[in-house]
Amino acid sequence: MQNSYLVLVLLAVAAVGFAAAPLALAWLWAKFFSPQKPGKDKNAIYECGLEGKGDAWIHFRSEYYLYGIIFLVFDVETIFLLPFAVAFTGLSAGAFVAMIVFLLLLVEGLVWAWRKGFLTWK
Amino acid sequence: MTPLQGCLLVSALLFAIGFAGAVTRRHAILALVGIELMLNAANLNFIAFWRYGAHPEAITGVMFVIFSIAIAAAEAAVGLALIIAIYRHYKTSNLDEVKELKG
Amino acid sequence: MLGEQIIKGMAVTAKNFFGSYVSKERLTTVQYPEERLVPKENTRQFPFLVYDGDDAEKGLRCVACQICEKECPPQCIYIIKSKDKKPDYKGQAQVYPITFDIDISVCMSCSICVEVCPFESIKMDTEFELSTDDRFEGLLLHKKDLAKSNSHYHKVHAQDAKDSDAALAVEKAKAEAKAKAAAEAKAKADAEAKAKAAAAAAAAPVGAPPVPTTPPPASPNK
Amino acid sequence: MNAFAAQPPKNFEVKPKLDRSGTPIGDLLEISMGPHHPSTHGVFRMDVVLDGETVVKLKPVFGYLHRNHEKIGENISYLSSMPYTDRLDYFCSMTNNWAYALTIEKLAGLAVPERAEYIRVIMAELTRLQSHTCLVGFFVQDMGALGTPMMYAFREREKILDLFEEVSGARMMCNYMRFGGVRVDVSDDWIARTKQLVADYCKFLDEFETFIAENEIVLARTQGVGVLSRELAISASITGPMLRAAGVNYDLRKVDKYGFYSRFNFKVPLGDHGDVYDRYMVRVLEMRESIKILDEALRDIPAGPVMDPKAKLRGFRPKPGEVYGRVEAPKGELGFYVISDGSPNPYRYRIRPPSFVNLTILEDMCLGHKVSDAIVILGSVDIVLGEVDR
Amino acid sequence: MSLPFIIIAFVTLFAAAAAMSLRNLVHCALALTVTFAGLAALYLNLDAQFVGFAQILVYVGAVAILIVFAILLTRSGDSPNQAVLAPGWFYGIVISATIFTALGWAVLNSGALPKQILAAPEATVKSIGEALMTKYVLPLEVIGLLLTAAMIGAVVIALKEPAKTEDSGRKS
Amino acid sequence: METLEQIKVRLEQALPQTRLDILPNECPAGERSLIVESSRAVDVAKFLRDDSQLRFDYCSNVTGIDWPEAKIKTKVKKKVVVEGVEKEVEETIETLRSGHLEVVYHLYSMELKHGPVVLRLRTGNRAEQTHLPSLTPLWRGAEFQEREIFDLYGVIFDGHPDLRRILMWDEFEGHPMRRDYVAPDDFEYEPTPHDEVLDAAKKHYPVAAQPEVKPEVKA
Amino acid sequence: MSEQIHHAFEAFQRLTLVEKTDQLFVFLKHLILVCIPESLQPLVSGLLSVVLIMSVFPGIFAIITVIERKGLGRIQNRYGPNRVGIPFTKIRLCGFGQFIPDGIKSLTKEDIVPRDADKIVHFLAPIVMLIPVLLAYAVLPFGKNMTVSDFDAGLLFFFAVGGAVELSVFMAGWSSRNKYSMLGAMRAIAQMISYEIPLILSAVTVVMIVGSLKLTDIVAAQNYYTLGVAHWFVFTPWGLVGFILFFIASLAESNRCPFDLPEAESEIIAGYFTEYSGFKFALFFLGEYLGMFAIIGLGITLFLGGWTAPVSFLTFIPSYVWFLGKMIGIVFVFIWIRGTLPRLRMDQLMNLAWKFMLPLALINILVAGIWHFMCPDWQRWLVCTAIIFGAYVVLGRGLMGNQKLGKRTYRFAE
Amino acid sequence: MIDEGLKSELQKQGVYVTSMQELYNWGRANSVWPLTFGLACCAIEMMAASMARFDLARFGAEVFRPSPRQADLMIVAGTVTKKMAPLVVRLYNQMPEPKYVIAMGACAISGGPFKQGYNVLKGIDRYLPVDVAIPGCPPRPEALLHAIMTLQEKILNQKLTGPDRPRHLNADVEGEYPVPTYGPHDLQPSKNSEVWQPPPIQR
Ligand code: SF4
Ligand code: SF4
Ligand code: SF4
Repeated sequence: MQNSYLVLVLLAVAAVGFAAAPLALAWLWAKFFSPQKPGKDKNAIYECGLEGKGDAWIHFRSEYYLYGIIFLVFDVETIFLLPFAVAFTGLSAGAFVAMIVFLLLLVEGLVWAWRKGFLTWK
Repeated sequence: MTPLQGCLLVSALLFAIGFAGAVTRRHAILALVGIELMLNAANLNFIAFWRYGAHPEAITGVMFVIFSIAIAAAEAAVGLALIIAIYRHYKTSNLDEVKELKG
Repeated sequence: MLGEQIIKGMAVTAKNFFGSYVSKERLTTVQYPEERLVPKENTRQFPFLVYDGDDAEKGLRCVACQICEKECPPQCIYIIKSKDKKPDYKGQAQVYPITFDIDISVCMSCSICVEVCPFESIKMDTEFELSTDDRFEGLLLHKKDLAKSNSHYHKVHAQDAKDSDAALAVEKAKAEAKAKAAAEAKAKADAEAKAKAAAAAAAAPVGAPPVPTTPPPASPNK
Repeated sequence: MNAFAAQPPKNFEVKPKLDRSGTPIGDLLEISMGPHHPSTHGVFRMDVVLDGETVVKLKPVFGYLHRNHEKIGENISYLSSMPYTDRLDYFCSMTNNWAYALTIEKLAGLAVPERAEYIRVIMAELTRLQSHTCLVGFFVQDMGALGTPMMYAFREREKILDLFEEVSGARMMCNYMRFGGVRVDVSDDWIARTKQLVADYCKFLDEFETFIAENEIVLARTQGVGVLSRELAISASITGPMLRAAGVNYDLRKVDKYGFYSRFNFKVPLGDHGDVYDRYMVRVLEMRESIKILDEALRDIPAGPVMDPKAKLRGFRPKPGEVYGRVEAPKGELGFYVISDGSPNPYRYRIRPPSFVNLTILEDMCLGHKVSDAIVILGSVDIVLGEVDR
Repeated sequence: MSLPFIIIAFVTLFAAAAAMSLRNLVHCALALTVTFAGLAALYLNLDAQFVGFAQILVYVGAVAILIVFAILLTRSGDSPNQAVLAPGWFYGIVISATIFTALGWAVLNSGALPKQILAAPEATVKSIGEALMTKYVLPLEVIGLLLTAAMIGAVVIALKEPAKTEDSGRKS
Repeated sequence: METLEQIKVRLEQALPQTRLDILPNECPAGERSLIVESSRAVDVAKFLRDDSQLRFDYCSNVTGIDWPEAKIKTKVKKKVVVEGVEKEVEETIETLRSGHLEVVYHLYSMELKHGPVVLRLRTGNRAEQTHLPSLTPLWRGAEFQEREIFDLYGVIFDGHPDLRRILMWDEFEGHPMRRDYVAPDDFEYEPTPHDEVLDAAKKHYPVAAQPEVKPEVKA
Repeated sequence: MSEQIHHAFEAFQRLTLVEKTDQLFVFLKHLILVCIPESLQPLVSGLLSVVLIMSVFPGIFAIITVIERKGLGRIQNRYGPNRVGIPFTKIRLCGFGQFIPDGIKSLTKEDIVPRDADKIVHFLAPIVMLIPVLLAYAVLPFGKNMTVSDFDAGLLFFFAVGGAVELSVFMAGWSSRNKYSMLGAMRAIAQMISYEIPLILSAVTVVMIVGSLKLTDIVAAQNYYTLGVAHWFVFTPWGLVGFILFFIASLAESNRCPFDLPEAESEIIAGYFTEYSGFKFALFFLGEYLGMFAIIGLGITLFLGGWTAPVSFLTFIPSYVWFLGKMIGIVFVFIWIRGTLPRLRMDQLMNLAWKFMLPLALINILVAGIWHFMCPDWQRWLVCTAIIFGAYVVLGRGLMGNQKLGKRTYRFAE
Repeated sequence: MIDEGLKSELQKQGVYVTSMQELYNWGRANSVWPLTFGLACCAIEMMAASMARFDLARFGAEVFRPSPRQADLMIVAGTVTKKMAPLVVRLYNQMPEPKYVIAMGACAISGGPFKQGYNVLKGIDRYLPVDVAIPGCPPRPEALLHAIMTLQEKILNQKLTGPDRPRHLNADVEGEYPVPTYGPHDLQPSKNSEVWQPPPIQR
């Protein structure tokens, strides 16, 4: 079992390596041949050619959060749904109904949000 | 030190870190994060006991953690929503300031 | 039903995709530089100066009247007139441009200079491959760059060139007729005078050798 | 209440959404779209204030392509201005030429031979086809399609440009019309090929329509977006397809009957909703009408000269006076206002650009919509910066 | 106490400490994500595959995002310019150190902990599923209720209806 | 459509104490215009817009014109008795035209499909009395055009909702479309200069370059 | 040792030729593994797999970028890149060498980090992006016996790591401190989380029928033939709908047109990677494409029979060829869609996810349940198709009809 | 005297550098991604060049990037007004090295037909180093393709090392060009004399 995780570690390392190696190469190239030339404008933030005004780090609207919540709930639901689905073939119809009830509970929340218009992006 | 003890120690440390963060940081979200960490520490304990405990064949530990994750997620959602609401009300998410404003 | 039109739209693109392998209609690319579009009769890019014959200096039609210079909307022609004169195609003595510069970095290819030129001497070329990294000298065309032969003109605008040749021929014919008339008048006068003289010197013997009159060999090129 | 009462200009105040306690729910994000922005059709800039993704304020900023057409026009001769008009709305040089020629003809009382008028109509309608085709392509591009509609549009445009190039010598900057006629006559062969093109154009329009017109995404993106009411459209001097999409029947080809438009049989499509989709469809339908006009014009074109013999190329000095001439350019009413003081140069040379005026109500149309809509709405106005900033 | 365990544990704890102490809140959130991922790795290390992956799914994929959203909704992500620590921070640290000492002492000296290591127990998804649908049906439904309630509650709290009268800017 | 005279009469009836003049136009199209006192402009415009027979609901074009102070020569035929014989003599009279800025509105009617009526408003002078009433409240379409005139000519429209520079940048000084505006001199490289441009360019290439031209030629 | 090699060879020998080509890579790996000491075997085995993945998929990425540009070109009636082939030669290879100069250039490009940016996060974002994306490959069955690690909860693993991509997108957008990036990042997260749910739910149906989260099991469940036609799940009512949902969701998850709002060029410049230059930008590109391949691979595995052949007489073609072929085929459909459709608006995007796909996916689960409980004859086909089709039509109507969208007629004035 | 070994070593290094240089230049030349940047009429012809008929894509240059960070080539296509010039320069500055500028059309080169306008910049080369200039108003799409080929040629002939290496490889040369500011009538400064060195006019 542990060995199969080894592959994950290797893959992760490979991913980092795959990303970092060319970056290192690019850095080396910049070091030896094509020097970095930072500047006032170059390292300013791009804004359609204008000088930047106002900050991008602002307070965002709560819509995003709303979707986050619904997503979270459904995400959590999947960790129940998946084991159920796996065991489904061996289960009785009663269990299926139980699951449907569980789903309906969540759907109810969804319907509520829909009704209240929270699912409409403003 | 047995693996179980290792796990428990890690969990304890995590708990302590979470606790320290929760009580020392001013920002409400971080307090919530601290609580989240403490919950996770508890989860780790469950898993460790299940794995190294006396009755690993009973998957109670695992089940417990699954439910715990669900509850923790719900808690996070509500908690963060509260913080957002507080922020909107008091224009700060600094716990002490909120306390003062309220008082 | 939702998605129906999307599928139809995708059918259109698919048709174009597969069509591009079979029909020219759906693969309209002309692979410049290997392939080129057929040049259009009237295409214009930048002006050039037409000269007749082989000598750019001698055959230049332009008489430096500076009309084009004045009319050019962005004022990108610069002409300096000569002080002396030289004969033009009609044989009249005319001034000619010493300097004739066109700044094609300014020229807007409007062909107004062509329209206003009364002497059929400035025409539009079709050359467009002029990109250069030399922005100052590379894009300032002097007289020697601008002067191009009539045959070049024929090559780029066949019909136009024919018309303009015809117009010039008419002009020339007119001028010649005029000149002839003048010459004839003169010749008449001359002849009369001569006749008188001849009558006077009738007795003198004629001893000049005949001039050989073999025609020059036809040029193989033309 | 007078139905045509002018809408007072919007009071440009930003009101973010507030909750009960009066705190803004989110910060407003000020971003500037343009001047370097892929879909502002050039160097146009909109200073947009966003609440989330919703536009709460939008200020158009002009002048990044202010090329001083009018000033230059006052310093050069009447004829020399002609090539400059090409560069106003650089998609539609022919109609620009015509508008200017028409104005000067009015000023100097020049007549135009019949054949020349026919050629002008043909050129103008080809221009309209070409301009609308491109607009439709751009417009779908603004909605985020990856250039394919635009490629198809430009594919067709190239064909028309070929025709233009053949007669006038240039693809875009035709500089074709002259006071009292047109510069070059067209050949019979050209007319035959134009007929062919016009016949094929319907096929292209059909294909394009299946491709885009009823596509669900296009419908969703355009219907009900950027609604412009009839009253506001009139009050804001909107012209062209945009006005007709708002349901106002005002087409200079019918109203002024300039050229020989009264001889042709065509209709003016009108929209009922005044939204982006209507603007798009009105253009498509106008193209179909243009094809009808072209059919007739190409069939009936008489023989004859193409220049008024009275017209002078050089040394043109109209009598003192002033005149305003206008035509229905693809984008709307293109007018020229010229004051002559008897000298070779106009005393005042004013261009009334349709897209510039049409932008007046950009903010009104965009408020409350999303950023993405703002782009599409701008696209549906169909601006060309050469004309907006001049 | 295998090497992987030690490494993971170290990374997790380090990230946790970072999450609780960095100035910039977004950095905190990112560090927290690493903590969650580390915990998942610990679970995997403890042969609890399903729980490990669920941990990633829920915590890294959802809770972290939620926290990030919450941060962006309450503070723009800049480092705060006043003090980040609550007034009584010193006592907090002392208390938590005490807790840790006590717990650690208990863990290390407890005789109740089983000493022998059994073979890795089976907790396949299937068995979890079966258990879930039989023994744990009731908790499942309760959780469903809880989640719905939490969702509705959180939505209501976070999205208090904007005051109707000032609903401008929406309509043009 | 009614003729301009009819409109004028009706306007004068509807709005007494309003001075209206008709500006003749000699060109063949003969679009004459109505010169309106600026103080009454809004009322006149409103009448034109709202009158049921006129309904000029569409303000097509707004133009600014600069008329600097100038001597105007008009030729007048005069009968003079010279040496007892009456003779017609043309005489040139020079009048001094005071400088002013002018704003011209071209009004059409979309509803009745007629037009145009040309309205002219004039400022007192070109320096400080450059205020005119804005017609933007009546026709939204004038908004940007009036802004443009403000930017390029310097006419200040009272009552305009958003009078800022529109084409030039905000730091810009002066009004470039005025006839006496001097454009910045940047003809440093001008291989084909003419007339004033040549003069301007010569500043950058002082006479030093002159000898290069062949001596017998004058540029 | 040699004995083991011998054994391996023998086992290989016993296979038919078809199987031999199929199992070639498996055999080679096996061969290498038996040659090295036992303790190193897991490491080497893992390394081999990783090396294979890292060479094949980025390679495909490189080629796909060219194919995409050429394909779009063809859709748009032009050639697309067709001049660049092998360096230093005149060989043009129809332009398939185009990715080489692109790569060289992005390697040697200057790397700009905005002054106000959060430099560390800005640097980490592209790297972090690659990790979950590559991890996802661990569970994909590329061919027969060709799964890197076949977890019991493989599918869950895939979704779990897939969810982590959002974070890197957020990191990129937030750290740039650019308004367009920020908008792009927020859009990206909102979009990805919204479409993750339908993605998972549409997969749940398959899990219900197969009864396993193991991807190899899922493929195996589809690897049998009736009348020579494979039992892919896409050939069932719930499977078809599941596949369509999965397909749409995977378009959205990989930020492809018409869901490319996070990098919507015509609105927010380049979205969350507006401020990235040089190779970091290329990494985002790579990450996005690899993510797309992975998710397509999953879609294939779930609904299109993974590496199995559609009809039984085509089974002689090696399994990995089938897998890659199907993958590239679907990528091509992605490209095709990209060449056709305009993009949605943010609210429409969310509506589609929450008001159309999510309910449909839930109904689909119900249908899968019914499918399971009904006896396998034509009736269940009828019932299931009716339910799912009805739901589709109703939900579709709701989506379009709510805003009164549709064809219009126009007036004409004389 | 250089001994033989060192010489061959140097040669080897030379070969190495040369091939690297060639690869580098080849890579850059065949992947010039332009900035989506249209200013006026010429931009339409630039678009036309990327459309089906002319297909800029064949040169691998159709990837119009909207963000300067990812672009290599700035095609200044159209009239640069004084109001726009600072933005053009800033955008150029924001592009990463190596970067190239094509001045497309009369306006971009010299102000073209509008050069007499009070708000028109008389050539973008007053502020930016132009690599290739395409005359024409507007230049035909083919002319743009020709310019791209000219640019490729130029890139292919650049040296990687040595004193005549291009600007972007030289650490001593500034990477940025000063952005002019709006003055009361004109930009300030009205030109960047470092970049803009017109020849003396002979007249
Ligand atoms: S084509 Fe036009 S711009 Fe060019 S030189 Fe002739 S008149 Fe001048
Ligand atoms: S080109 Fe023609 S118009 Fe110009 S100077 Fe020569 S003769 Fe006169
Ligand atoms: S060069 Fe000509 S076509 Fe190009 S922008 Fe200038 S005026 Fe327009």
